[in-house]
Amino acid sequence: MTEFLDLTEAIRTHLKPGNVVAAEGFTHLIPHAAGLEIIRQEIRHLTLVRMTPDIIYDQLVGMGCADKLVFSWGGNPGVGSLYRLRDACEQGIPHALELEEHAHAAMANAYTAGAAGMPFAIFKGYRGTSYPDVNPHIRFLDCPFTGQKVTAVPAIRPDVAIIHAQRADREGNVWLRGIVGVQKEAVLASARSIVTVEEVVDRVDETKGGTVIPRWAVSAVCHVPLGAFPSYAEGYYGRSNAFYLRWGEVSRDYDRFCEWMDRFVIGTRDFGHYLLALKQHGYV
Amino acid sequence: MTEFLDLTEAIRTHLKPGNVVAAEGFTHLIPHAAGLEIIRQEIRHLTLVRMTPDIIYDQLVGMGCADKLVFSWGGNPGVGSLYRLRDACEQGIPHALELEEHAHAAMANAYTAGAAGMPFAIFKGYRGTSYPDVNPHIRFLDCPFTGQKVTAVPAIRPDVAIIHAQRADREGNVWLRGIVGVQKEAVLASARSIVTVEEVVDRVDETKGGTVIPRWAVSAVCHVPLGAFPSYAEGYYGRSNAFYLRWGEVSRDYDRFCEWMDRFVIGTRDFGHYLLALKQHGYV
Amino acid sequence: MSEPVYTPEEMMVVAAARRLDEDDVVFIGIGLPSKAANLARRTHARHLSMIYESGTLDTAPTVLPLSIGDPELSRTAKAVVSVFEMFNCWLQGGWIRTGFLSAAQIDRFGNLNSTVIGDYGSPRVRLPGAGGAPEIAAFCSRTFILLRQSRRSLVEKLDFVTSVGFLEGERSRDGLDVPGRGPQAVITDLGLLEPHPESREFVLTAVHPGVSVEAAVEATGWPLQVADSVGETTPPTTGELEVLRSLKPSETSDIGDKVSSHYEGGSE
Amino acid sequence: MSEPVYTPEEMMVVAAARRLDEDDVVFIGIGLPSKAANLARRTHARHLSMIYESGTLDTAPTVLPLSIGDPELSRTAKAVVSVFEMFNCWLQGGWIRTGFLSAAQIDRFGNLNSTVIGDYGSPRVRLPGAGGAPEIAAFCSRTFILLRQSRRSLVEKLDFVTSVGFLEGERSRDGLDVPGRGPQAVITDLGLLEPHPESREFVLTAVHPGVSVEAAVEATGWPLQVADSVGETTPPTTGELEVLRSLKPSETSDIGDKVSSHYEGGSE
Repeated sequence: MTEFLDLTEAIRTHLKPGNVVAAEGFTHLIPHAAGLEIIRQEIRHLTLVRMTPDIIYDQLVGMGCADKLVFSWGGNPGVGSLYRLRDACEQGIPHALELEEHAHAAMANAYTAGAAGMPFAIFKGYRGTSYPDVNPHIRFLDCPFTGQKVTAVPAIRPDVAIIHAQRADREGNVWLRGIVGVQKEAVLASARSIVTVEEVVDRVDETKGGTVIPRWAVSAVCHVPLGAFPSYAEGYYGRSNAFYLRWGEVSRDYDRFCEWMDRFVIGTRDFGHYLLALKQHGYV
Repeated sequence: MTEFLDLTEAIRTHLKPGNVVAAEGFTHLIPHAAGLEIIRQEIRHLTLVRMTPDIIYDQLVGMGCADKLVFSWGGNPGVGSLYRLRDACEQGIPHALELEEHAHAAMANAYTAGAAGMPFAIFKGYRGTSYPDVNPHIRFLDCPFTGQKVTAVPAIRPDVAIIHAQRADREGNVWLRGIVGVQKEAVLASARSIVTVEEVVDRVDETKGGTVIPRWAVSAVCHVPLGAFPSYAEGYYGRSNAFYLRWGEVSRDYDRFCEWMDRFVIGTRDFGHYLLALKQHGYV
Repeated sequence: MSEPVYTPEEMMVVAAARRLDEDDVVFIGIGLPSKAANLARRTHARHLSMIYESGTLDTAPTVLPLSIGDPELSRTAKAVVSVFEMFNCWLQGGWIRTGFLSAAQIDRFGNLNSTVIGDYGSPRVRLPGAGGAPEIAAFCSRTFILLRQSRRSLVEKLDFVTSVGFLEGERSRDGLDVPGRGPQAVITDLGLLEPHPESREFVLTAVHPGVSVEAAVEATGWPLQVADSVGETTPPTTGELEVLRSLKPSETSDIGDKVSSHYEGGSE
Repeated sequence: MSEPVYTPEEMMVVAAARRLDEDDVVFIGIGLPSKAANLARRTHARHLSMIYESGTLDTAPTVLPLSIGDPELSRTAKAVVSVFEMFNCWLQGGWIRTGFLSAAQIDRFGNLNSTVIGDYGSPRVRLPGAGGAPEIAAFCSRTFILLRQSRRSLVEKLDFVTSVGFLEGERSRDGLDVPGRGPQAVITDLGLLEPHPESREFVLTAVHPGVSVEAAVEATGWPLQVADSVGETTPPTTGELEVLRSLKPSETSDIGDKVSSHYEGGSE
């Protein structure tokens, strides 16, 4: 059942060096606050899993928290490159990063297989592409009824899932609405889960829309308003497109990146102080 | 794209003798009106697919429309037996009925595989049971990564899906809310689909909840108020538990069943006249 | 204090309800299991999460549903999911702690038949079939079985295995690679059967008040083993009976007026 | 009548928009495809259904999204589905008619690379990777490819095949058992390439106004075949340009005030 913890405590309790971590969010509801807390606590040797690693994964990679990245699209959406990810791949900065690379369809299926307790998923992807040549986790098998070839990938079963949602009730039932990506599957596929929320309310349900993840699938809920910034939380605040654009400048050079992270992340006590510092310096 | 048709025309256009038909509904939103129209048009040699065949499938079987039934639970929910189904199985009345029998998990997976264009589905069911002994469509295969054994069933790909929903907009986008069962998967798995609705409105969307099935996945929409009776349509009318209980009496004896069907179904022009006749005789 | 009067069915339901923990997560079908869970949620298990296979997660019906997809269940649920998600993620994924099962036949290892009586190809009685039972039996962490005890229901050999219990006993279930630990008790109208820790054969461990061990053995189609010390079930309390009897079935809906307004005066 | 002035990029977008039918169902990414679809929906394709891979079905943004998961997309969508459903049921299930693709590299058979430049293990340039492109390429009934023409982008041999076009040409794609018919056109800033009906090699079939055939051949990294009769694209109309230029990007959100109200005066 769910514990209500502050974010520092939740990360300290549930995230260990070497863990497989899926901090998911498909453009919407990306758990930035939780990601920054991992950096503050200097938790290392992580295998980071995410379909669309963006700024927060760029930061984790740049700060050396990740040994491996499992992903299907690594860019700054609508902007361009993730420079910390590129430097890790192209030049091993700050250290080499192992990649397990997929397409979206493969990862969505692999999460669902993980949530369903299956060892693998089947779909029809990757035909005619180079991916099976570079990823040994892509295999093929024959339909036992028709003989047709299908594609198989292993299930994703993280140690910890981290997501951000709009609301939780006081028992720890979580409610999210809008673009839901693979968040529910990631939570159900993981041994433990941390959910940061905008608001804690008396009751959540689906009668006016949205999706509820029941409390017994959630390990910890943390009340972190604005916790998805610079991503957005539908009904609470919009996406800071300006920050995504500025990240391109901040992150392009490794030294400038380190300086920025030192000042705003390592140098601040928690997410609230980080946001206040960003505000003071005109980032929000 | 969607055509708006009256129900008689929709069944005549889309349903042919020998078709594989999935008229789905999991207690809620069962397409009774459409099923009765199949009986009126005396369309035969159908393979009927449904997880939970209840009264309307009992009627189709009793009237000799079905050569085969693919199912996972065949009873009158909360009441007891489906006597027409039992007589077909136990005594070949009105003629022999081929059964392909599954568990719910298998059928839910098989529909989803059909919707996804896969030839088969994998899951972990049937272990230790007698089903693989009597159903050759249950096979086992090994995970290509771990060697673990998983269960396989063929995808369900009906010729026609029939469902009932609360609303459609004037372009044919369909909206349903409440218990959704496998209806969306059944529509997406089928070559053609007929949707009966309570109401036609200007716009449907999910902003206040519910699920939209977009128009390009729907072949025909028919405006049939109360079309799920004796099942229910959340937000429109409740379930006629009384009719489910009375069906036990009406259907127990084959001759009484035939007489009832003659009077109320064959003897009425359409679903509206059927309901009026039921009302006249105190069934509603 | 006068002893409350109750039926054998009420005893079964109360005994089943008591098995649920304060914050249990329970997968239930219609009938006695539904009564038991609703009783428990109104007595000792206030934080019980009830799940019906129609897709309703954490539902709180104010009346007893007639079907697993009763409107009352979706109206009061925290979440309603597709049947695909229910079976794949919640059940098979291992997120449900407790399941209730029933059947037409049970054998000494807790395997169940709800498919056919007689030969599968030409059955004497065609039963409704599997539904969600095989997955409840395989994937809930633990299950409880509720059924009325007789030589017709507790049989030497099943006509068909719909849902697996301890398979052939001892550690044979472990070979199936399913996460659930299997049936923890069979609760009947006569008493309680629990699996022997080694053989996994169900053994009579308690009888309900007024029932003799001999009557329970007599109503069993296999040579029922009896525990060294057979307990007696605590009878239903007045409080339990009051709550149980206050559970009303969901009402039928009358669409007569709607038929008139939609279709009288000439449907086309 | 004076000729409107326009950029090569505007010509590309207009040419792409014209390819969409009145009631098309189109899967789009950010950038030029998004502009093309939004232009089409505001001109000749009023019943166009736009789908972005974040799960928004039949969306009607009033502004151009910066990302595929822009709030504007979910706010105006008829339905929002999970990424699992989007890829499995809608794309792989064959329910999307038209897809737009782009890439860093294309070869003569319309195969695309958006993964790496150089060796996969030690890339010269690490690109974002596959995303939904392989499935769009395989499962949409037809695709159109938009990219700027140069010897760096239209290459003799891809460094990596991210998304399949006509594989090795002729009927080789048929052997993949994927439902989509493959890329129907490559629309560049110089002109139009279409597959030869037999060889499936992309051939120059039209140039944009003011572009010579030689310039298009020169900007291609393989010996570009030229159709017997090369057409000239109809330039953008004043109406098309007006609509296109009226499309505004989605605005950034400012959370400054919210930061103050939540966190000023001491977060714990």
